[in-house]
Amino acid sequence: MSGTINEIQDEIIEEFAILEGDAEMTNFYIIELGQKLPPLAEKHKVEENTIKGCQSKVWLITAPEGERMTFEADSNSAITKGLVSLLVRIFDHQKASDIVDADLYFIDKIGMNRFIGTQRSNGFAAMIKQIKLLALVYRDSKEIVKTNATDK
Amino acid sequence: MSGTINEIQDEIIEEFAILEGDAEMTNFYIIELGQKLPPLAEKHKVEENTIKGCQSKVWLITAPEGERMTFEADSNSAITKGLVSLLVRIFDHQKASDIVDADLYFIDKIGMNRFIGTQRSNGFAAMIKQIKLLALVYRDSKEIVKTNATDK
Amino acid sequence: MSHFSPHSAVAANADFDVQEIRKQFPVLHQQVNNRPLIYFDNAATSQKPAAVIEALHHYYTHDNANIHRGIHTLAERATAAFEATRLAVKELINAREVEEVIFTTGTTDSINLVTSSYGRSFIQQGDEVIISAMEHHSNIVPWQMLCEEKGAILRVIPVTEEGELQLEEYKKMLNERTKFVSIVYASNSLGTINPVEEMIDLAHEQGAVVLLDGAQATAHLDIDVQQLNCDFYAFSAHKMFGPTGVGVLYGKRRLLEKMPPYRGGGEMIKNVSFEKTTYNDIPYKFEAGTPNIGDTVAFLKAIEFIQQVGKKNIAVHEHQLLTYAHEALEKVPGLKIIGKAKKKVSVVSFIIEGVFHFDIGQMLDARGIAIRTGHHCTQPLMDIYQIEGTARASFSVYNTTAEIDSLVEGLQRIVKMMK
Amino acid sequence: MSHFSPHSAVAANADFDVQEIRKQFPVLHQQVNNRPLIYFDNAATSQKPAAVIEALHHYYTHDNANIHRGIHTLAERATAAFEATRLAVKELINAREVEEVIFTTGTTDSINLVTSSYGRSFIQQGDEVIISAMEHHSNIVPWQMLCEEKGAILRVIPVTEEGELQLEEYKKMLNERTKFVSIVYASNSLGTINPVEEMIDLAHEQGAVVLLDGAQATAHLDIDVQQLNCDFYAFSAHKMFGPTGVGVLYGKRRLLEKMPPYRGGGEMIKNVSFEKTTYNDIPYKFEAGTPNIGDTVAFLKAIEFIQQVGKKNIAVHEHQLLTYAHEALEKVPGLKIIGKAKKKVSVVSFIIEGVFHFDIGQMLDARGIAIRTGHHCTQPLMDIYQIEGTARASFSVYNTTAEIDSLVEGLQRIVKMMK
Ligand SMILES: Cc1ncc(COP(=O)(O)O)c(C=O)c1O
Ligand SMILES: Cc1ncc(COP(=O)(O)O)c(C=O)c1O
Repeated sequence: MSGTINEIQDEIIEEFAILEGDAEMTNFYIIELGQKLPPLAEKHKVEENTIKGCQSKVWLITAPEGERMTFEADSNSAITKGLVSLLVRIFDHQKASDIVDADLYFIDKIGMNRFIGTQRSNGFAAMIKQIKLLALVYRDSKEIVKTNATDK
Repeated sequence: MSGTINEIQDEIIEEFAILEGDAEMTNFYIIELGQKLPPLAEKHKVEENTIKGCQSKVWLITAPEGERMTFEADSNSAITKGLVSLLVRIFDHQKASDIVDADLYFIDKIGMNRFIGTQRSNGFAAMIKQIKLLALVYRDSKEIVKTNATDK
Repeated sequence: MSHFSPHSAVAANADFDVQEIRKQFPVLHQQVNNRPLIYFDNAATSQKPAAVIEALHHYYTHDNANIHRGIHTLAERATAAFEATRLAVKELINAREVEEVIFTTGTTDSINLVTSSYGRSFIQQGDEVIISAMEHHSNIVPWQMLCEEKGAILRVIPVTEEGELQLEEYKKMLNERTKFVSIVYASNSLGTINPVEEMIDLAHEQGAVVLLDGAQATAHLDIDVQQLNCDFYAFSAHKMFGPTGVGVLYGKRRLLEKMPPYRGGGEMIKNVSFEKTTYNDIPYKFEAGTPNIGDTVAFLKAIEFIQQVGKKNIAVHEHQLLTYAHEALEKVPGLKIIGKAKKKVSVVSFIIEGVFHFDIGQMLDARGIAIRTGHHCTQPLMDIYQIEGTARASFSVYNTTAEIDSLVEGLQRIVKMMK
Repeated sequence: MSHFSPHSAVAANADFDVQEIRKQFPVLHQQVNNRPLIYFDNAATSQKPAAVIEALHHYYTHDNANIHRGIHTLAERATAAFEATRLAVKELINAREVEEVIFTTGTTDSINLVTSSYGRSFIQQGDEVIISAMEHHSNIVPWQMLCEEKGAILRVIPVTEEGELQLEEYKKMLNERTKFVSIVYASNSLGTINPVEEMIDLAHEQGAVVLLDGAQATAHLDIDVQQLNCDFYAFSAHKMFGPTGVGVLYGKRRLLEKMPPYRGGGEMIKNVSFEKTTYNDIPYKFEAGTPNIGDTVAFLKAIEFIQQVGKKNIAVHEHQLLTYAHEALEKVPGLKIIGKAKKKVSVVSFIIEGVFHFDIGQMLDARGIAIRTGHHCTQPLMDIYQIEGTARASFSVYNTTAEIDSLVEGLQRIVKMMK
């Protein structure tokens, strides 16, 4: 883990700024990011780990880590893999409650929609929604545990 | 009867030339011509005397006159009546065979279609077709009579 | 309320300048038969502001591409522009959700969508459908075709001599077999604005579904489909300053979702296989094939034009024209106005004793004045009045009282000529 | 014959100057992502020559009016212009009579007209309909809907690995229960030009009626519906340099006359009364409501454009592009062309090993190159090849071999990047 959600977002914004809005370089950079993401084991590439609403196939798995959560992901599209890698980078090892509350301003800042188009943007939004949903469920389950603990 | 079909056509062309292509004056002139046409007796205004394909109602009746034919007509539209009056003027008391062969060049010469529009032009064409059809039937029946006469 | 009192009229009209509006309509600035064109055929189709024409031009010179499935820049732009119009329509008619706005090719197509999809699925033998005697053929024939296919019964609300619906008869017609009521909001022949809110409530009490034919209403009245509470609302872009070839069907999500598709093809599917085809979500389920992208994109500018001028200004100006025309026309000897409902959009139908309607149209055209003559696709209504047709002048926001004076002058000449 | 030998190719090409053609297409002269736009998405929709765009502009600034029933000058002009396009279409496809040309909103609408009107009236339970495995969804789903409603059986001609129809299988399928054969003339995914003349004759021997989906054929091949002897022929203006929102259904008079109407409404009736409505003659019987007047008028200029350039010149130029592209693309490592029929229109579908098709599209767009990726509305075909989709470059008369070089260069970068 290399910082808070916003620290990582700021890092990403800086990195993308170097690309100076060049569409091709940005695409290639996103692909490179994806190539660095460790591939998911084949057994995880199943229907239940799929994120609905994407053009390509995206698989996402999560695991608990105390209050925090870990994420792994993969895709059959190099660009989508790069996109989901950004989310893994931001959310991996973060607190569930922080994930729920996160404001992902980096998307607008780097002008993501311009590079990836509406269909992919919708897919990207679906990924974020899925991660936040997982975090919400996890946070609430934790809170129930906490509440129960106090009760005793 | 005041001349051959073509003589009358030429007269009409001259008359319309005076109107100098003014749409309103031309319409009014056509209406005036119609007003001069004697109205048809009510008993003739029946389905079987109707010309199909006109916006308004047009009734046309014909009677034999030796080799020649007479025509009377009326309409519930003042303009249509004016139009059909032109045809009556041209064809009344003409020989059936001349009617069949007539080339109505006056229509293009006076630019009729421009004044009366496509729908009325189609109606006007329907009137001409009807008159020619009547003349054809009459001519052929005459010819049959003639042929029969020769036969005897 | 769609009706404006004279008082609010004056107030709203202060910032309205018809000459400024006219400048936006290039077509108006031409001579027809050596006189300035006077266009009074707005109920047939309205003219288009320069912004709409320019939008078409811009679309085809910059953004043209097929939409929705494209990844490239032009496809992105075209898709965004197309969907922006959907959003604008949603706002114009105050639909609850953008998915409730379906693009069709016109009012006729919208109504046929409903009779084909909703009608063929949910209307059975012995069911009753109510329309009125003042409907446009587009809101008669599809129902006749449906009722004939299904063995359902078509009932027709009669009209009064003034051209209003006989509401008492409507109430008597409604019963538990009434499955559908399809009514024109504003009549294209008479101008009558029908009391649709009340009629919708009455229909809903019987569990019937209601469609409003908004072809003549949408450019002139404030439309709020949620307040009206109609189940379907149909209209055409070309009658409200937009291009030909685009229409809208608004429908409540609940109904649209349970309806089968209309046409089959691209766009309207989720998955196609020879074993099993699944259909897309609304609105796409009803939008098979490449839509009319260019015109839909340009339609946005028509909606913006209406919003810029302001629905209220439009209504006030048109109401003034209507009142002025009614008074002026009645002075023409032998002229009789057909349709004198208390609430009207700016449409005046009339006949002149002894003058065939078509002749009126042709002689006015000779003076550069464009009106429409005939049955206006409402033959059954003409039958009721026992006439073959009328001459109809219909006014839009760019018309003036001076133009109405010219109309009256033209008519007076005709009457004089005909004597 | 629609196929050109290399010899005639050279001869016909002498007076053809692609740069002159390009000047007529304003949309091409723009930068996308800082590079000159290369538009290779012509099978989705073609770009429009300036003459078409100007015709739209002229129509809305001079002639706009509703057609057919109008008496005034604008209505006259609009009607004449609209009907002039019908005549031009008749000549383009060599229909016997102008009344056999019906305006629709596109190929999808044309096919739905046939399934709804002809299909629902003349296809019964147990009857068989033959389509092929390379059909566009627009020529699959309407037939699925019809067959489901009627209890008819849909049979599918399989394709070979090269992307050709298995004619032997087709022959085996044909029998006395075959009532309809509906086949794509040129495939939008594979480019394959099917041997439709032979197929039509075979179908007719069994008394079956044949529709050709000409969406991809009409801009590229010489079309003679009398020689083809097809019973119906469907196509879209927007794929042949015309505006969106206009399509054509050609049908033989004998069939059109016995078919019931499609949609109900204005224009398609002769007489409406609540007792008895009678329908208009063809083609109007099938053209309910205000048509897409503006775009239909402008479509004439698209047909004139094709005639001016010459069908032969178009075919030769596109064939050169196709041959060039096939050779050049095969040099890209890992690239596999899907669809290698002997006769093709200028469409090249391909996949690259290990690269998701959508990524190819997006990365080419970053270089200003517009291609389409996905299933191209032919999912069943993709299933056969066991792929999710392809990248597709489709060429038009204004494309150049230099543009194909740029495509290949872009693909080579992608492949390198992906390793
Ligand atoms: C072969 C084929 N058929 C039908 C269609 C549908 O045409 P439209 O979307 O214009 O209705 C297309 C368009 O993609 C096509 O390529
Ligand atoms: C009241 C009414 N309904 C329906 C229609 C049909 O509209 P469209 O021809 O645009 O489909 C019209 C147009 O004349 C109309 O005035």
